[in-house]
Amino acid sequence: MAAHICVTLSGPALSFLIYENVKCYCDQEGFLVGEIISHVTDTISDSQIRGEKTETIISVNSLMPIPSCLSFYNGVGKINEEKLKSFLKDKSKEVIGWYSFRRNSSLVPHLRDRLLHKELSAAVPHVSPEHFTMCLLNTSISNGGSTHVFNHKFLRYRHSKFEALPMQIHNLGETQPEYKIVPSTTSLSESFNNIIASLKVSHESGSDAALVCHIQRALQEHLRRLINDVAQSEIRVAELEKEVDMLRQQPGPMPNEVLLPQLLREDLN
Amino acid sequence: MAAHICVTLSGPALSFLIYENVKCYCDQEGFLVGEIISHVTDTISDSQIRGEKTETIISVNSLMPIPSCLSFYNGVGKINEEKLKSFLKDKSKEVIGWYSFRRNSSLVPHLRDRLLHKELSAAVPHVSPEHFTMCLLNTSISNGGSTHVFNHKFLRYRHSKFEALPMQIHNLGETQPEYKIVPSTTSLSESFNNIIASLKVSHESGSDAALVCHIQRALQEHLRRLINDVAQSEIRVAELEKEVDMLRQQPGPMPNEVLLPQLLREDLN
Amino acid sequence: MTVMALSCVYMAADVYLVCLQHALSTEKEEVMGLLIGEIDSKKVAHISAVVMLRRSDKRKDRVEISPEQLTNAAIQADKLTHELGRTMRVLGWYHSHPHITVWPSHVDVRTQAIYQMMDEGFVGIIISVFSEDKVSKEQQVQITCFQSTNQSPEGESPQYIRLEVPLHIQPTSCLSKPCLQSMVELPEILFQEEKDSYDATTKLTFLSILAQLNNKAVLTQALCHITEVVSGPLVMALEQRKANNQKRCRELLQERESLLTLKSTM
Amino acid sequence: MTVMALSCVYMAADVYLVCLQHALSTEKEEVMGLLIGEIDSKKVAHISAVVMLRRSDKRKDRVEISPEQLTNAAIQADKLTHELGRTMRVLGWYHSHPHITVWPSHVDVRTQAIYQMMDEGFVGIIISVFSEDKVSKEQQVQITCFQSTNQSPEGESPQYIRLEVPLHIQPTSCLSKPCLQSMVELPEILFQEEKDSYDATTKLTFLSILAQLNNKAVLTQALCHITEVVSGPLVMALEQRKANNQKRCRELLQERESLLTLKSTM
Ligand SMILES: [Zn+2]
Repeated sequence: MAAHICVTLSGPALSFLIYENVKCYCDQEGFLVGEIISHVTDTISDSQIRGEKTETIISVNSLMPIPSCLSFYNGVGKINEEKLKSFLKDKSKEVIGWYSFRRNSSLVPHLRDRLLHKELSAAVPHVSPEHFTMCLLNTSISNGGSTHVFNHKFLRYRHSKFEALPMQIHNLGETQPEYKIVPSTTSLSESFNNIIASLKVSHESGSDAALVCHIQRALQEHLRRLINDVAQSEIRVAELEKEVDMLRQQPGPMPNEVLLPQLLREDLN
Repeated sequence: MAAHICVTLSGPALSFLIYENVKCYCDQEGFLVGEIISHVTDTISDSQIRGEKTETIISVNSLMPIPSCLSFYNGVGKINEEKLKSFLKDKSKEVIGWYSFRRNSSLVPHLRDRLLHKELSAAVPHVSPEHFTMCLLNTSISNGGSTHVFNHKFLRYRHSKFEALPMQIHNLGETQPEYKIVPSTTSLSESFNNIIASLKVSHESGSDAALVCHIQRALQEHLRRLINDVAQSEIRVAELEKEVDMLRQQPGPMPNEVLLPQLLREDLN
Repeated sequence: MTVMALSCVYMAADVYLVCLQHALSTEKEEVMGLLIGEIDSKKVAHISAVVMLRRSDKRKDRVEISPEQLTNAAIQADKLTHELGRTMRVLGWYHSHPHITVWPSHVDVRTQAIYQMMDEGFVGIIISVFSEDKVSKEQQVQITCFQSTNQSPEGESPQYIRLEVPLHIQPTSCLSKPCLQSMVELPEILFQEEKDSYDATTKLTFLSILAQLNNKAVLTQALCHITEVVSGPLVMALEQRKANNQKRCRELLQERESLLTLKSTM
Repeated sequence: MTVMALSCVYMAADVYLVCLQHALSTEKEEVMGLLIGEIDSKKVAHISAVVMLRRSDKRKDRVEISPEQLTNAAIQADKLTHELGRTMRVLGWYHSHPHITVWPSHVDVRTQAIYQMMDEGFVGIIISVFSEDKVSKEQQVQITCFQSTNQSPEGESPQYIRLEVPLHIQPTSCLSKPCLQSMVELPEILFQEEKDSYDATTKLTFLSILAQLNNKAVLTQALCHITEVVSGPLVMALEQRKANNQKRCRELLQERESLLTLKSTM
């Protein structure tokens, strides 16, 4: 039974992931949000044998960066279960992997990455261990600083070794199969689906083309409202980060709880 | 002003043309029925120069075979204008070329073909001389009679020499431009267009897909009736051909009018 | 040399017309169908009708006839037996080679060998279409007739090679009704194939509304394409043929009249 | 060496996000857009906003900015000048290189040279996307910054070559509103492009009903595709970002509270 596995990523997901890494000069870690889609298709090989091929698609559609000041694993990669739970809260169901960005480093998993991967995989039981994905990213500058290079790779742990996974970025230029017969791997948010469903119901007469235009207009309005909320929340977070940062730096006794992560995070590499 | 010319042919047109040639063992001639479509598209070359490209398409959609016993040109290729007119009758407006089929001969125009081409072109004024087309066909047998080969080529007369024209057979496998933006070269019969137009008018609600299915069903009915008429006319013609043939062979004085073509048709090659 | 199960094949000209028309319908896929007729006492096959087959498997190189297709063709052969008053049966198959040589591939030769096990007289026909010489602008159609024969000695694993079978394209006085009916089957088959592909998608519960809209648009586009590229030209060609025939009848009636009056005055 | 019109370029991280997102939207075409910002006294360019451009000419290798697009971008720059209180103007352009190297082609270098004639500080940015190493499965994105310089001596016909300009991707504390607005422009632009292509066909009087049905089906399919591949993922990514931010705010507020109560008890 041939099995085929591939990571798919939307353009926005990848660009936001890389944005997190250029947004500040420090190394960066976080969780990959999305879903695992398994689809069985029959195959008829040349020698007439009917077989089945399971196609597993690890669809990454967004991310949850871990703020640099907050950490839930120690230097060796051992995680603190409660801290992780409290960080993920209700989102843990949608976590399908994690990422680690380090400037000027190769995309080979460090010892700590290997341990952390297994620990995190165990902490996210709804994803089978061989589907839990690690994304390594790096960046470097060349040609007199005129050119920035960003490399990234997806790996998984199987048969006690890490193997690289093929990756496909969904885009308008992909060769389109005529009929869509597999579950869409560009998973769409609930609000997106609700908008479409409601419009479809209220749309009896008129052509399909008109329906799609309605859907598009409704989505643009939704996006307009959304970016206002995002813009405000961006400013709010930036202000609070600065404020809390100052509070942390102010002289005076520091509670253990806040200090601990810093101490334990001495880098192994 | 770059000009591009090409002959397009539907599958049925070509198959009926080759059928005429295998239908009996004699050489075969006839007229090509269709239309000439000229379409101007702007071009922007790499060097930014805006230009115009005229695309001339010689669309062959059916044929008018000349019964072997009837002829309207003499041995040298000189045509008898009235006879041609009386043969073509109202169809002359749709004639865009002619064809000549000879077994086991090369596709190089004989002297008589060259003369006949110019004469016929002059007799069909609605087609400009450089668009009037000649189609040469041949067939040969090889590999111990197991394999039949059919060759065909389209030519036109321009700048006082015959040049071969590129040819495109319309079929389902052609790479489709997304939007159709040029006049369809698969010209459709009036009845075909009337069926579609009437269905479109009566079809307000319901999807485009349903409309196309309606159109298809109506066309199939039209085709069913059509093949009954064709089948009957085929039998009728075969009977009359046999009957008249016998009358012609019967001893007794023959009117000059019937004899003449035979005499003049002694082959030059 | 084993005794030839088939000495030669006579294919009616109108059968060749239908097969060729089917082959010319697409340059992207190998179309195929079954040949109907009879084999006389001198082991000569006479092909007088055609059954076009649906491409059960759209993958390009898979030319394989399903049991259902064989039975359906046998039924059509029986119908013809009554209509024509001659015993008709399925006696061969044809398929197209768009853009490639007319010679059978090793898969073709093996497939043919399998059919010959069921019926030693079974004949294979291949039509190569859409081959052109870019320079001379000459285009070519080829049709070849073959069987398979096992060239490896007894007991060893079979090595099938092509066996040339002489083919005569037999002139016919007129285009037969069965052939006309097969011709008109093509758009019907293509429509059904497309609708079945679409219907299969409507059963997929996991498809989003957008995917469903997409699929309906794909269906519409495909049906328009078939109507414009297959149905349209077929209507045009048949209407022109009917007009030619009617015109020819009028001319022949006039000639008959003039000949008869001439004879009567002698 | 002529005096450098531009010493180096600072591109805000959120500007890079928008350009990258635009580049990742299609691997079949080179997308392009204009860069908005200001050049300071020390000839350092600061890019803080983006204007995505429609592909006026769908042919792959034609990257060319029309006068209308330049004026429209200038208008947007003015709007930003008021919003941000800093003089904003169009100071460069970017385009994508899907599947090919990041280095500018000779056409790119020549186009850049022409823009520099109008504004010597005009900067060119290229982003190469969709390049992957099939064996290691590593994928790569590259961004380069360049100007053109004429290497042939005075009086001879110009020979333009690439001039490397140092590029800094400047961390930003937050994702700015103008950048968010540009991001949301993309589906709008793509939709408009598709609808305009369709509308153009509706003006062609010679089109048959079948061709019209076909074109409407093509439009529907294209719009579904844009909605599913561009709008959908953008909504998902932005909704997730909003959720992350709100969660982060709650955590920070808690931490601030615990720090303040701790301080007050000292
Ligand atoms: Zn084959």
